[in-house]
Amino acid sequence: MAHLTKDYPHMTPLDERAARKLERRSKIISLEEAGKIIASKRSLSLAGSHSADAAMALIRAAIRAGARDMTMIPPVTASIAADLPIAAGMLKKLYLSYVGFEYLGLAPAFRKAAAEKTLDIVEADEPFIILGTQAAAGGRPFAPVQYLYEAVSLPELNPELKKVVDPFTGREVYAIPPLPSDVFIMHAQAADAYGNAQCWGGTGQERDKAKAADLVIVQADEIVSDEFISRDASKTTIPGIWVDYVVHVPYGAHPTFSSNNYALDEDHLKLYLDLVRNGRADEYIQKYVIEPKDHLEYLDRIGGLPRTTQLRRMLSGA
Amino acid sequence: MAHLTKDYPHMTPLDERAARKLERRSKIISLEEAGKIIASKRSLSLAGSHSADAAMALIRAAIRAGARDMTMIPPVTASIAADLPIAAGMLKKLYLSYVGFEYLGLAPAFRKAAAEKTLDIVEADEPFIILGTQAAAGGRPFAPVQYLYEAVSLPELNPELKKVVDPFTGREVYAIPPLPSDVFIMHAQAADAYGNAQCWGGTGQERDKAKAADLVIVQADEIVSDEFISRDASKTTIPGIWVDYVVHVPYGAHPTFSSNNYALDEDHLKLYLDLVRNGRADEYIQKYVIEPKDHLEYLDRIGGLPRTTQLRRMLSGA
Amino acid sequence: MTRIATPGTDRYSTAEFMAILIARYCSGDRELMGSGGANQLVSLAASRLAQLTVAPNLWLFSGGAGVYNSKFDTLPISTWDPRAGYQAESRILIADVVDNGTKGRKPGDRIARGGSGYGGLQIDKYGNINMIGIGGPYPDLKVRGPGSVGVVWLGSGPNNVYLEHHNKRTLVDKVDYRSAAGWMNGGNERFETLNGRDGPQLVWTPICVCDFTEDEHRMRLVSVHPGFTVEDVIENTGFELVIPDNVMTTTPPTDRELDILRTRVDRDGLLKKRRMTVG
Amino acid sequence: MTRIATPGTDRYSTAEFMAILIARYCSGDRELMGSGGANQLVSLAASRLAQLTVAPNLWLFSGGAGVYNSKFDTLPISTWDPRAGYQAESRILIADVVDNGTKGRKPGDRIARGGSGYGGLQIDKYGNINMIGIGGPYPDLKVRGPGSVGVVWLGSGPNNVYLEHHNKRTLVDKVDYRSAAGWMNGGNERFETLNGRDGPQLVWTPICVCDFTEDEHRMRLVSVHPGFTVEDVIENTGFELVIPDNVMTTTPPTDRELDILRTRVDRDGLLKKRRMTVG
Repeated sequence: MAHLTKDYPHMTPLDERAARKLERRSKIISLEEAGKIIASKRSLSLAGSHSADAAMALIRAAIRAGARDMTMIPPVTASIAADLPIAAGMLKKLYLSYVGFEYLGLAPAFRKAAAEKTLDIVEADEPFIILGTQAAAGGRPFAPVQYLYEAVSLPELNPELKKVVDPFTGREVYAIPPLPSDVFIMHAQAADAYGNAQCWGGTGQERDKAKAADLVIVQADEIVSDEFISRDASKTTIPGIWVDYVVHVPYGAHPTFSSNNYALDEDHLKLYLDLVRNGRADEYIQKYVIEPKDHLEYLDRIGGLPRTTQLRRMLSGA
Repeated sequence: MAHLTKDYPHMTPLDERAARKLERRSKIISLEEAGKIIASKRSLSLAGSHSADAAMALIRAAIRAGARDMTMIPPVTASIAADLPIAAGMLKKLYLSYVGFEYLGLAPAFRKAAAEKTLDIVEADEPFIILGTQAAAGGRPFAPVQYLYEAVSLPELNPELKKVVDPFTGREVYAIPPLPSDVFIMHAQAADAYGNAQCWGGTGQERDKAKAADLVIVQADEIVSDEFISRDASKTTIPGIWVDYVVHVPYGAHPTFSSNNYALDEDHLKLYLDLVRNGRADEYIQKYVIEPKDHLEYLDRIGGLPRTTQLRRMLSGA
Repeated sequence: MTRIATPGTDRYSTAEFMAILIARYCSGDRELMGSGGANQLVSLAASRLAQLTVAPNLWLFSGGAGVYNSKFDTLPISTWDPRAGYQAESRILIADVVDNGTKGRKPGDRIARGGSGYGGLQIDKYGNINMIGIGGPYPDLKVRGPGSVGVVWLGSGPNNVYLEHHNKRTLVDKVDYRSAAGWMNGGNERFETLNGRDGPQLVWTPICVCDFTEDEHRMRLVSVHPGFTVEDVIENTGFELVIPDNVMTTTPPTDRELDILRTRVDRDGLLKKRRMTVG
Repeated sequence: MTRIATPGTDRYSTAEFMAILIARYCSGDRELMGSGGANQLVSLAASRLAQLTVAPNLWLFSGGAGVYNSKFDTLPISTWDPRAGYQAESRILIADVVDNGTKGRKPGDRIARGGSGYGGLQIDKYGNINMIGIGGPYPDLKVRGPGSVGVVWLGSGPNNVYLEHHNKRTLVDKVDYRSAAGWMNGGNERFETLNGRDGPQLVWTPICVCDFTEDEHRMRLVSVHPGFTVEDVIENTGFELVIPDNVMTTTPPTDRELDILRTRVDRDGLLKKRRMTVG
């Protein structure tokens, strides 16, 4: 205390350190590495909307890496991004808002898991997921809501929904718990090597989910330069500083839409549904998740360049 | 009940009504009308950041229209956008985060009002304003925070900050009250006649402030077509449906910056500060607020086209 | 027995008809929000049709994509289809949607009523909606529903309910679970519980249009679509509908309505192929 | 007596020197955030200088404009100057800033420490900051401060404090009000109150650099800038600074440091004109 013993970097001129190679560190890792990281965690959160912008390549990689017993905080609506992990036994617990395939019907693996009680379902909904995520994003203790759950069944069915007295009015209101996650995985249309990621569509839940997570992994259809990113800062959905790893997977959202990039592969979704509904989920998982040795082989199995080109055209209306 | 007596529009074909002129309603009103609307309200909120993007034309119009005894929810940092209304006796109560002129010194009207106790100052700060606005934006009862106000003086000084018990941990945390406003006024670089407004800079508090307000008035440097707006939906800061009125005032943020449009008029700010510091606030208000019969005359008094052109050039670096 | 709900003519499909009915409803000149939640293709088409014909000031919202006033002339497959954002005027965050939902709408609010369509596994005579499941006690469900998503927003203010299937399994006396509050148990319970917010106004189904009685807020038949009878409605409804003495026959689509719908809103004819059922 | 703090040479200004000192501090290879609150021109310049020389992975944040990694080569007048956003990589909402602030940073977090500069009307021997006012009892203030803005974020994790004026009115034994928590009343109080979050690390002033002792967390002199003496520091500090026996003379800027600062960060020479005082 009466004698300084620490290092004080302000005492050393920049010159003496500037000799080191001045290179910005890339955050790009392989899809398989990312899968292993996800599989090593206990909870994950997702963005996207229903059958659009799901981080499917990362989900498949996590299943391949043996992900088990995870808790999922899904987007407000999810189809295959929630159903496939359930089919593959990757999830132990799910915060439910909507899992289904809309006009293609209910979600088969989800329904089976619910019936067989192999999945712990927290009966939640849109405000629960979004406000719980927002609370976690800010490290805040809970998210109070009023004139909402008083009129519905959720409080009876969801033990994570509590009551709290509003100190300003003395009224009892409901409190949604914070929903942090170990890892948030996201699909972007473009990202640079430093994590700056552009979602060209999206629902705007990406930032809160990123802030609420300990680790963020972005999969991108395309890797762009930081000069490209700097052309319009307002197009960057997630600042690179919030991102830990970037994975390059063209058509990585397949079989879901990639906003303004390529269309949903409805035929593939139907194939998935048909197999899972007929008790052949393992067959699907073997062929499309386990066996492909890398993402390119996956793309090959779903129809290769002719199919991906077709999906791109479908969205552009050509 | 056993006899239908209401009108049921679904029974009348669209054809029979389509004869009416199919024209979208413009939300554009005059600056003076807007001033009267603001002056008829009790509370107003502002966006912008310090000396950038302040809705100065609307503030001057409100003062001209005799606005008195209002409560202001300011941006997190404000200079003349808070100090001028105080100088003009427009405010009764202010939620304080920061009112000052940074490198140009403290805010003279604010300091005088504080010393003379003519202003009710709620001792707040950045999280109080932003989270209180967020709570109001969602009609939520309060915003809980932890590990923040426990360590500072705000709880002793701000009676609007309360304690609440976190139902998940049993810990006492603080609760920020919702901060709704009667009217939110905002400066935009561009808006269409239907309220869709683009802020080319901004701090991102605009949407929450709009949602937290009963009425939203946008002043815009430029009125653009809805076709222009539709070119990139992600550039629209506030959707037109949230906006009640639009006012066209080129250089309406003067003497503050208008993001990516024109620079701060530092000479004018210094003139303001000099007059107010020397007890001549009324002189400033007469010359720049009360006397100009419209916005063009205001622009004339601050130096007309030569000055505005210069301010535009300063920002473009030319 | 479940069968495809056909309007008894090949001039138009039931989905086309419903889109036109909802568009007619949107004819007021107030600034209303025609919103579409997930997969609400019919109400999305209706909003666009109304905007193009009688309601230029209507704000069309595509919930899945989060955009206002997109200007498509062919329907996207759902509101989360990126194509639902075509030439939109603005894009908001899902947190904004949640804010608008939790804030709710009071009488006199700028945005007076939603034209949103809500559907569900079950709907009851007071307009409550269940997306959670059928059977119990929870969690031992006979049918596990997909989850409540954002149907809770039916509680945020006046809205409408739109059903693609009209049968006794869907229209039940009392929902097994309540994902969204309609008029709750009728009377004033909703006003008392939800800060005075107005409740559901109309229910559109493939065979009829209903509203709710003024005091008890029980579902009441208003008009029956051409091709169906009051008896068809009663027979396929799992609770006692209020039947007024002057039930109307729903005015069928005009040629002009169909023409605008097909040439300016649904050029690919998605609504022609849409499957709706009765029974 | 208040006088301009000059470094005793016309080779560089005090503000230039401070920017270089802070840049040297940012030399680690970890992913740190160099953030600038309102008007933190010196720390903004420092972040950019560090990025260009030794810390390519540093994320530079301009608080007022809400942008990361802008690539200016002339300084904006403040972080809220739209020019602070020049060729930035991303823009965030102020709600994001608040989220990051309320969430705080724990040891081991990705974003390990901020290089943010905080200043105030008063700062005390434990690094607490007052922006509220001087005098009392509240609200009878002798000097009404501008308000606490976001200085409360000093409580969110390890940070630094940067002062443009070094005198006994600013550096006081105990702040009249606490806008931001430094080490509170010393010892472990901060860790216990703020969930274990680390406290302020360094204090930069126009005449010296200080840190805090390991256990008691009292402000301690580390180095005195050329042109000033330990006595100058003691004389102009309103509390008893811990004075170690090996106080250093701050290493002055090198020609190369000044050259890069002037040609690639501050081409208009704003830091040359900046007024800093002592006494």
